[in-house]
Parts: sequence; structure tokens; C-alpha cells
Amino acid sequence: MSSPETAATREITFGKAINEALAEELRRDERVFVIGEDVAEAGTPFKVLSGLVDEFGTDRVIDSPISEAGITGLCVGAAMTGMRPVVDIMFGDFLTLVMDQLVNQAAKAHYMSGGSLSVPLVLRTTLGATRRSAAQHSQSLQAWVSHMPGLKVVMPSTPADAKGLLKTAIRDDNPVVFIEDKLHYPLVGEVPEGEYTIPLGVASIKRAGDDVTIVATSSMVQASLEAAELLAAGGISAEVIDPRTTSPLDHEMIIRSVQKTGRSVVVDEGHRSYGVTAEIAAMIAEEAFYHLDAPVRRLGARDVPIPFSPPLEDVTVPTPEAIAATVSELVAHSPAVAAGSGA
Amino acid sequence: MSSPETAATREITFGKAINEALAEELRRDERVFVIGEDVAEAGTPFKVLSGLVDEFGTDRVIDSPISEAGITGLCVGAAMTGMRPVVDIMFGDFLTLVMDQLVNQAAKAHYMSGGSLSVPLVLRTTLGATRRSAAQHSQSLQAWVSHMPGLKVVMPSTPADAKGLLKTAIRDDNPVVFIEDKLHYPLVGEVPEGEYTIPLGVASIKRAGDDVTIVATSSMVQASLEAAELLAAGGISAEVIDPRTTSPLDHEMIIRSVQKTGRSVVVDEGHRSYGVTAEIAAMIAEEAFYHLDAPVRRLGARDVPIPFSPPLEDVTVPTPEAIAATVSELVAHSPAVAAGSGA
Amino acid sequence: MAMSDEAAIVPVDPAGLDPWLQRYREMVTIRMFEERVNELYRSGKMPGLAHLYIGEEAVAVGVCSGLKQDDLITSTHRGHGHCLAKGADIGRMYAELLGKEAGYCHGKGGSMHIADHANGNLGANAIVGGSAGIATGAAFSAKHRGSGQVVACFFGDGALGQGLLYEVMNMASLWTLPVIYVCENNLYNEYTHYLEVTAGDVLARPRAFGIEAVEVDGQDVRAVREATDRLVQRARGGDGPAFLLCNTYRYHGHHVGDIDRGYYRSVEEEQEWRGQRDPIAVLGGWLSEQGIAGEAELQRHNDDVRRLVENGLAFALDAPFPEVSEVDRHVFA
Amino acid sequence: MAMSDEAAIVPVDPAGLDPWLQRYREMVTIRMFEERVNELYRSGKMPGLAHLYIGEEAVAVGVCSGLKQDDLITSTHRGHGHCLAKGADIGRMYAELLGKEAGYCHGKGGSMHIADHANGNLGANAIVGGSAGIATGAAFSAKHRGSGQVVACFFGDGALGQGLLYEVMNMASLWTLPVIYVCENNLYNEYTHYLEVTAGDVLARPRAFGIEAVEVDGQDVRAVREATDRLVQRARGGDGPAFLLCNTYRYHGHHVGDIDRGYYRSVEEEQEWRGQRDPIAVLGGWLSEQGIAGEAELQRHNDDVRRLVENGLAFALDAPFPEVSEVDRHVFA
Ligand SMILES: Cc1ncc(C[n+]2csc(CCOP(=O)(O)OP(=O)(O)O)c2C)c(N)n1
Ligand SMILES: Cc1ncc(C[n+]2csc(CCOP(=O)(O)OP(=O)(O)O)c2C)c(N)n1
Ligand SMILES: [Mg+2]
Ligand SMILES: [Mg+2]
Repeated sequence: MSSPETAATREITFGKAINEALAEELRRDERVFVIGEDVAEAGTPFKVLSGLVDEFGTDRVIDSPISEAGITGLCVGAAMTGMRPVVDIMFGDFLTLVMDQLVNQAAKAHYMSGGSLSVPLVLRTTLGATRRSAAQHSQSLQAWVSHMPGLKVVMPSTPADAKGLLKTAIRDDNPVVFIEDKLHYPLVGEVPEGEYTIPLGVASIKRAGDDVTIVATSSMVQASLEAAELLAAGGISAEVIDPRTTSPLDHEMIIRSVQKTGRSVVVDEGHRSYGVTAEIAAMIAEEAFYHLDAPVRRLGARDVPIPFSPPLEDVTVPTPEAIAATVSELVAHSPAVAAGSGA
Repeated sequence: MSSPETAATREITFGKAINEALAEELRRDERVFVIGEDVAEAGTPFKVLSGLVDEFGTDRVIDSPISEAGITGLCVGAAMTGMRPVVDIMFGDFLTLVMDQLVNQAAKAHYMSGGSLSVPLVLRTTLGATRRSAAQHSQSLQAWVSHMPGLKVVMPSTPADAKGLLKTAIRDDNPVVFIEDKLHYPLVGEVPEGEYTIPLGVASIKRAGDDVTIVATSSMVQASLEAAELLAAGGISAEVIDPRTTSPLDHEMIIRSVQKTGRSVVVDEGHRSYGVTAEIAAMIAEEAFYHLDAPVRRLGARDVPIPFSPPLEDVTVPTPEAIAATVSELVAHSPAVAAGSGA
Repeated sequence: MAMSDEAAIVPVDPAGLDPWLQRYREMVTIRMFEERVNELYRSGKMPGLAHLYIGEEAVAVGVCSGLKQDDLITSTHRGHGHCLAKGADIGRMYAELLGKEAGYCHGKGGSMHIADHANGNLGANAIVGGSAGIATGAAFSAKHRGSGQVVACFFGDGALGQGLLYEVMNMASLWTLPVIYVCENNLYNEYTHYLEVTAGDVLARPRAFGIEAVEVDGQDVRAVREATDRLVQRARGGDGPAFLLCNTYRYHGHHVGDIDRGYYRSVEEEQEWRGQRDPIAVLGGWLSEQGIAGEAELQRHNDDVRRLVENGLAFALDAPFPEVSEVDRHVFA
Repeated sequence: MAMSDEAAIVPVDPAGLDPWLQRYREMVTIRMFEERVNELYRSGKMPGLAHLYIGEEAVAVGVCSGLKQDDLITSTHRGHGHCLAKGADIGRMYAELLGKEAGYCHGKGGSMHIADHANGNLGANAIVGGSAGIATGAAFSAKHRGSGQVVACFFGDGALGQGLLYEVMNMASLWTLPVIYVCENNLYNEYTHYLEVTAGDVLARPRAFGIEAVEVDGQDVRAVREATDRLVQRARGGDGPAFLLCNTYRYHGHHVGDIDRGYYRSVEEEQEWRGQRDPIAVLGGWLSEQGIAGEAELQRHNDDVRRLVENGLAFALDAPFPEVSEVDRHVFA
């Protein structure tokens, strides 16, 4: 993290942190612009961009037609020719519509051109269920974009991370997919005063612990911290690591932790099968093989389209209780409880 | 496998096996039709559908505009209303264009409607590099579709499997993504005479062995069999398992093998990070944890857009030599060589 | 809501009624159904959000009344009107909106995904323009099977931004498919006026693909129906697709939570549409003028519809949620 | 190839030549460049496939000659002509086609992805229609930056099937962006005649979005150039986008491996285009008529261009492949 000018912090919401990051970068660099559906006067349906159009005008905060592929493509071209677009894709579920422009164009242009073109574009979108929004407005599709060379993928879990990472993403010369949990927007957290950025590819230890390493992304960080509280009551000390970016993924910090704890649970809100948890768990199982006292467990969204009905939806996403139960079971069944590395 | 009427076989190419499966199902069920770009007179650029239009006419083998999203959407609607479409997406790279219709519509309609709608659709597409086709015609995107509940994903590696699995896919009441290796089309193999089908979700042991389990998909099965030959020369006995479908995935057969061998290498032509290998390796590492003598290794396409230049492209995809080297290293570094289960 | 008078109401048998009086009842049903939806939301009884169709009733009723039961429709996020007009049961619809087992989708779909296969509704869609392919494919299927069915594809002005629409209109035209693209132009894409995001001439778009295109007053159910009849007849007769542009207006917010709308549209505009161009008032006035039904008669129908709506709602409120184990069902057929 | 005569040729200095003679040389360059590509393929010296532009030279040359060097283009899988016409070096292009380090993309792109940023070529694209967004965004950027640049977006008749095109034409029109959509209608989408898959009226499509659209004989470089000049002037002057439909023909197969074409088009058709409407012959004839250059003079230019092409090819054949370690470079900027 580039040092904030002052160590002072203040409490703002996650939404406000995003808004500040955009405002600061729009102010700092006239090449930056924001485009998307209802981003200007409406400030998006989530109101996250409120006020930006007043300061920066409709030339730089641009309401688009409902043309996700088109605006993403337009941003690729703008990025190649000297602009730094931030494209707003309202729901992560609509990534389905932009994959060609994002994956076949944005992600590959630099490589295919042998380095002569570059695409400094940020695609902001959202993830997450439990809003009673049903199957087409609840997905968490980070696994798709994390799979693609040429894309960076950011999944902040706190207001401070969101602000620092978004500023870095906008300054990055590559296409960056920036995924926000819709439920995070109203959550409040400490954010440094003044200018700061956070590098992509560096995980963050959100809670230190000795018995198990919970690797959790975005929405699942808070759930894991709550799980850690529950576990602490039962005498289990959980370390919670937030990779913050799934690509690049900070192998080192995760492995160091697992070497210490000997156990790991990976939690992400995407579907479990072929999800982000698979890569992280496989990586841990491979790189920390000789330190593991127990199999790496994974928790993700249930492998079903997200249902509308509340009692059904509520069982589709990992809860603090489910995470804690998985950890407890893991600790109970692996011999070296609290014994540190099993190497 | 439903018993073929006779145990007799004959040698045909992979392409011919696909062609036969389509012809038989077109003949058997008038609800089946094929649609795609240049599928009729041209029989696709790969010539795989040659002759079908002559027998079935342009009403059932339909040349479409270059509208991947549109034809996929059209097939979803046709499938919901009593037809059994087979849509041809020439290159797997163009899945980028159909993800909304495939994932938000086809995969979810049955669930969202509480079972009242169903979408018996087969989407045939291709995978694979090393054809000097560069970054937008060389991808292997099975990880994306395997991640989606509601989709089945088939990746045959032999003519016999291709035929039996495609027939099953067409008869399945769900959307099935059927992925063919473009380099397989001219390859010849034994195919049963007469009618047969192969169930989805059942893996196939392509070579039996004791020291290591190589789990390989599609294009990588042949490479792994060649690797097994190389290894045999060095005294290492490799079992090669082809899951045949990544979704559903046959956990049982894979785990049974790893329990026997104590080691595993997973190989798939998609990019390594967040690829199909991650799920399979994580699953093995979790479910066979107490039987593993060594970490599960993964080989996938290098995490770069596929380059055009031959010497560069050649190092992007796992080769028999690379697979053999990975296995050899694994065996050399894990204590219980040829000792079977380490439990 | 004059609930206390309910017991006094004599149920009406809609069969045998004048067809326009039936249309009147259908529009009133949608209106009353949704007024209750709004209340359910505000009182925290309905999970999630809903996009109200109030103000646009003449479009769904005008189009769907011109279809046979086995004709098909595809619907949108703003789909309650389409679903009711195509014959859905009020109680099962409310049940779906409340996530109950008795709902059309066993609670799995909710407001944005109601499908009623038996009545030919292939489903609401929460992807703007997302059903254009499905509708076109259903028409392809109808033609191929020789079923004689016609398909109506509902979508909003916002869907004009989705490339998929042009891809499938091209195919519908090429293959003369029996599909009618019904564009409900309610002037807004969410919170943005359609003219800010829609270039050129809307009708010229389908016409460029060789598709017959007409514009009607979407507040006048008789006009919508008349146009529909002609286009359905063409489609059924093998003359191919059409595009029906219906100019209409939503009275409420983009969704039930969109209360402060001043930043994107004026109260005057809202009042003008509500006051001058209300589809129920327009048809009610005509029914009176024609001597088909006077005020008292219309009131009797209003009351009768209210009774049906309340009954349906009561059924749904009482109905149980699905068992949790249902979550794993219907992933695969 | 009369290679033995080469030594005798006196190089021509193209500067100062009549502009149409320059266009002639540019078209001949594309033709000869690609004839060699075809031979490289047939003799197994070129990796992969290539889509030859031969027959369509007047489009690329007519359009690109009307652009400034810092104006931008986006190109297609059939992109050699665009790339050369926008000023690329023959040797570096061949090097790219052969996967050599000296290629425009260090061999990473190949025929389908050549980009030449310095000359304003934002890249060929192997996704049909895939560059429509990029071109529109480049025009957005030009307008926003006030650079005065104009963007030409090349695509084939097949790209009319891609929804993306309509999404971005809408935005180009709304925001009066300086982009010219150049549709190269060579009658075929791969192996299917465009009329089998294209409904309605092509020009009516952009017009429906409020975009100025014109059709020209794509075999007549002067006609293409004249139309381009007008549309570029409009675009540069702030009058927004245009659509230029160029009717043209590819002489060879869809790609170099497409040899037996009888099942989708007749030899007569091929002969008619080659014989009657060859763009080089058409311009050559006009140059003679006008007394600008007679046959001998044109031959001198042919010979000179051949020398340049052969030199470029020799350079590329000799050039080394990239180091294998290059495979990991350029994934990220
Ligand atoms: C592809 C897609 N993009 C964005 C959205 C978010 N969204 C939901 S409704 C809506 C506006 C739709 O406007 P219109 O089509 O005119 O329908 P209306 O709401 O006016 O009935 C938007 C942008 C979506 N659901 N799908
Ligand atoms: C999205 C997409 N679909 C299909 C293809 C395969 N393909 C390559 S070229 C081509 C035909 C393109 O026709 P047209 O646009 O007319 O260009 P032409 O080849 O005639 O120059 C097709 C279908 C592709 N590259 N991209
Ligand atoms: Mg609208
Ligand atoms: Mg063409």
C-alpha cells in the first residue's frame, strides 16, 4: 500500500469508498471516464456513483444504452487510443453478454499485438445472492474471468481495500475486472484519509490465527470473520486471509499461513464446482502438501441456479455457521490440533 | 453403455463418428435439427457434417447467419417448444458470444420455471490449440461451462465415445455442451457396429496402471496415453482415466484409482489457472487425501493467450513429454513408489 | 379498499360478457393485482423487488386477447400483466411472487421469472431483451412442427439496445417465422429517457430487416387489439414476423422501490398520462359511450375483480414455502 | 515470377507520382503480396491459414488513401489489404505471417491479428464483427480528446449478423462519433451466399440508426475514394458516423485452403468478376485512357512493386523466430 499521507482514518461506506476512488481518479486524470446504464443522474441503481455527474459532467459520466457488449467494446477501443474507461456492468450476471469483448478483445490485444496495443480498462461489476433477486441477478462469476490470461480480477471486501484497489486498477495498464458485492455498499469501515493505493496481487490477513487458514473472497470475508468469532468461542483460532485479487493470486501469503496452521478452508460465493475455490484449494493442496494435516475443504454457492424463494435461497450461500462447522469438523478429524505445522 | 447390437466394430474417424451420431438421431427423431454457420452444403469448415443436408434437407440442416447468440437463443426457444436442436458453434472461442443464452437462459430455464420448461439442446463446439490459429481460435473454455449448474459438459476423446456420448446428449432433456477437439476429426478408432449410447457422468479407464493416475480430458487423453508409454519404458505404470464428462464428474472412478495409485496428475487443455484441472485436482486432494503419497499435479495450457508463432505455440499446450516428466518427478519425489495406497 | 362490502358482491360470470367488457376486467385485474403487489412490498411481506406494469395494461391485454391459448408469449421483468393476460391464475401468481410452493415455479422463479407453460407463457426474463431468441425459436419450432402457433415477444424500449434482437429479427424475416415483436415503449430505460439512448427511428429498425412494423397507441386496448389481429393473421397465414410498437407509460417507479422519480421525470408528465390516457378509463369511457356498460356495471366488475384478487392473495399468503430440500430439484430435467 | 529480370529494374520513387498511380501501386502491392502468401501456404512455408484479399484491393486502398496517417482503422481476418493500404511495411508483415520476431506483433498475432499501431491500424480481428466496438470506441476517444482523427471500421457482409454492430452503430449515431463503417460485401459469409442469411435491405440498417449510408462499386477505387472523401469530411467536421457499402469479390477461396468452391459458387461467376471488374485492370485502363500512364509505365510499376515484395519476403524468410521465452511476455502491459 502506498502510504497514506496521514495515518488518520474515517468511517465511510463501501459505496462511498468506490465513489471516492472514482472521483479522485476522474479528477486526477482527464483520460478517465465512466460509462454504463443509468450511471449519471441516477448514479446507478445502487446509487454508488451519486454526485459524480455533477462534478464531472455527462461527458465523463455517461449514460449508455442497455448494450453491455457494445459499451465494453467501445471501452476497449477508447482504452487502446489513450483513454482510461471505467465501464459499469450493473449485475455480474451480465458478464455473459460481454465475454467476447472482454476476453477475446480486451484481454488479448496486448499479447496479440506483441505489446504494441494496450487496454487500460476497468470493468466494474457486482456479485452475490441473498437479495431475493433470483437466478439471473445473483451470480458470482469471478471464476470465468479469473481463468483468462490478460485479465486481472479484483474482489475487495472492505471499504479501505475497495478504494485503494480501485484506484490502482484505474491506473493499471491492463484490463481489470473489479467485482463488488452488492450487499457491501452500505457497510461502513475505516478508510485512510488522503491519497493511497493498494497493489494488485497482495493478499491481506484479515484476522490472525493458528489452527486453520480460512481463505475467503469478497462477500465471504465477513462471513469468515464471523465464523472465526464462533470458532474462537470453541477454542479454535482461525486465520482469515483475503486474497483481494484472484488474478494475480498471492500464493505466498496463503501458503505461508497454511504452513503454519496445517489446515485450510476456502470460501467464495461462486458456485462450488469449477469455482474460484477449486484453484485456491488445488494450489494449497499442491504447494503446502507436506504441511497439511487435513484435506482442504471448499465452500461455495450451492451448485444450483439461485432460487427466488427465501428459504431456498438462504441455503445456497455459505453462512458463518456453515463455515464454522466445516472448520470444526476439519479440526476434530485431523490429529494435530493446534500443533502448528505438520511437516 | 447400452449394449451395441453386436460386439463387432469398425474403424472410422472421429469426424465420421460425430456425423453418424447426428445422422442416426436425425433419422430417429424428427424433432432433432442441426443449425449453424456453413453446416449445410459446406458441412462445416471441418467437413464433419458432410452429407447430412443431402439426406435431411435444408429444413433440418440449416445454414445460419453469423449470429452465435441469436442461433443459440433460437435453439433455446425451439427446445422449450418440442424440438431437439443441435447448434454448431464453430470454434469454442465463440462461446464468449453465447454465454447469456447458454447460461442465463438454457441452463436456468428448467430450474427457474420449477420444472415446467425444459431445454433439450446440444451445443456442439470445439477446443484446442497447436493449429497456428492464434489467440481467438485456439481456446479451450470448458471450465466456464463446467462451472454452471444446469449444463452438462461432454468432452469425448475417441470416435467410439464421441458417437455414443453425442447420441446420449441429443436424447438428454437438458442443455448439453459437447466439446470436440478439432485435431481429433481425422483420427481413426474402433467404433461399435449398430446402435449404442454411452451414459453421461461415467468416466472411462483408457489404460490401466498402478503407480499414478493421470486424469486427462479430450485432446489430453491421447497425449497422456503417449506419456504412459514413455513412462512404461522407465518402469512407471500409469493409469489413464478420461472423465468423458466434466459435468457430471465421475468422482468415484477417479478416487478409486487414486486410492490405488496414491498419486495423480490432471491434464486438460484449458488454461491452467482456474481451469478444469483445478476442480479435479482439488476434488482428488480432498477426497483421496489420506491415500495421496504426493501432491496432485496439474497441467493445462500455459496462462497466456495462445500465440501464433509456432515455436511459441508449441510450448503452450501439455505434450506427452511434459506429462511424462511431471509424473516421473512426482514418482521420484514421493516415497512409496509402486507401493500402492499409502493409507 | 372497501373490503367490508365484499360479502355483498355477487360474483360475475365472465363467460358470455361482451368481449370489450372482458378486456376491461382483464385490465382491472392487472391493475388491482399490482396495487396489492406494491402494498405487499411496502409492508415488507414480499421478498425482493417487483416491476409494476400499472399504466401499461392495454398492451398485454390487447395483444394476449388476440392470441389463442396455445399461442405463445415471452415476457419481461415487468411481466405480471403479460402473465395474467395470457390466462394465469391470480393465486398461483401471488404464490410465486411470495416464493411459495404453490407458485407457478414452486417459488423458484419469483416475479422476474414467472412462466406458465400451460397457458403458453414461456417465461418472464430478467435479462433485458433476453427472450428475443426464445420467442424467435418458439416461432421457428411452431413453423417446423406445423402447429399453427403464433408467438408474441414482449420487451421494453430498453431492449432496443441489445444486439440479440437484431440477430433474431434477421432470422425471423429470412425464415418468415410467426413471431410478433411487441415493443412496449414506456419512454424509459430504468431511469434514462429512451431518446437519450436510442438513435434514429425505432420502426425503421425492424423494417430494415424486412419486417412489417406498425405503431399504436398503447393506452388504447382496442387499437392494440386491432393491430394485433392483423399481425397475428399475417403470421398465422405464413406471411412472417411483425413488429408492434406500443407507446405506453408506467405509472409507478421502475420497480417498487423507485419512489423519488423527480430527477428523471416530472410529476406533470406522470399526471398527464394517468389523467388523460389511462387505459382502463379510456376503455371504460368507450364502453359507456357505446352503451355496453355504464358506471355502475363497471363498478360491479371492479368489485368482482377485487374479490378475485383478494381471494388469490389470501390463498398465496396462507400457502406454505417449499421444503428446503426442494432447492436441489429441477437443476436437471 | 520473372525473378531473373529483377536486377535490371530501376526502382521507382513513389513520391511525386500521380496520386492515382500511387493507388495503382498500392493495389498491385496487395495483389502481389498475397499471391506470395498463397504460394507460401501451398509450399508449406507459412504456418496456419490466411484469408486472401485479392480482388478486393480497391476497397482498402480507396478508403485508406482517404485517411491521414494518424487516422485509425480496425481490420478483419481478411486484413492484409487494410494493413498494407494503411502504410505497413511489407517485410514486417511477411515476418508476422511467418511467426517471426521481426513481425509487427513479434509473431504472436499472425495473419489474423496484425496490428500496426504506428500507422493507425488497431488490429485485424478473428472474431467476425469483433472490432466494431473497438472502432467505435476509438472514434469516441478521438472526439473526446479532440484529436480530429477519423476511424474506418472494416468488416465483411458476414458481420451484419453480429448484434454488436447494431449496438455500437446506435451509440455512434447518438454521440455523432467520427467512425465510418466499411462493409466489404464480397457476396459470401465463408461458404454461404449473403442473401441466404441477410434479410431486408443492408443500407436500411445503418439508416434506421440515423447513420448516413452509401453504396459504391467496390471494384472502382476512384468511386470508393470519392465516397470516402465525402464521409471522412463529414466525420471530421463533426457530422458523425457513416456506413459505406462496398460491393466487391474475393477471387480466391475463403482461405488459402478453400480450393474446390464449386458447391457454393460457379466458375462463371468468378471469371466474370476477375475478367470484367478487376480493380487493378479498371484503374489501369483509366490511367491509360487519361494518358497518366501507359502499359509500359504500369508494367514498370508492377516490376518495381514485385521487387519490393520479393525483398520483403526474403527479409521475412531469413528472419529468426522469437526466443521461446517470449511466450510469457506481453500477457500484461
Ligand atoms: C441485459 C440487462 N442489462 C441491464 C439490466 C438491468 N435492467 C433491468 S430493467 C432495465 C431497464 C429496462 O428498460 P425497458 O427495456 O425499457 O423496460 P421497462 O423497465 O421500461 O419496462 C435495466 C437496465 C438487465 N436486467 N439486463
Ligand atoms: C464470431 C465469429 N463467428 C464465426 C467465425 C468463423 N468465420 C471466420 S470468417 C467467416 C465468414 C466471414 O464472412 P464475412 O464477414 O463476409 O467476411 P469475408 O470472409 O467474406 O471477408 C466466419 C463465419 C468467426 N471468425 N467469428
Ligand atoms: Mg422502458
Ligand atoms: Mg463476405
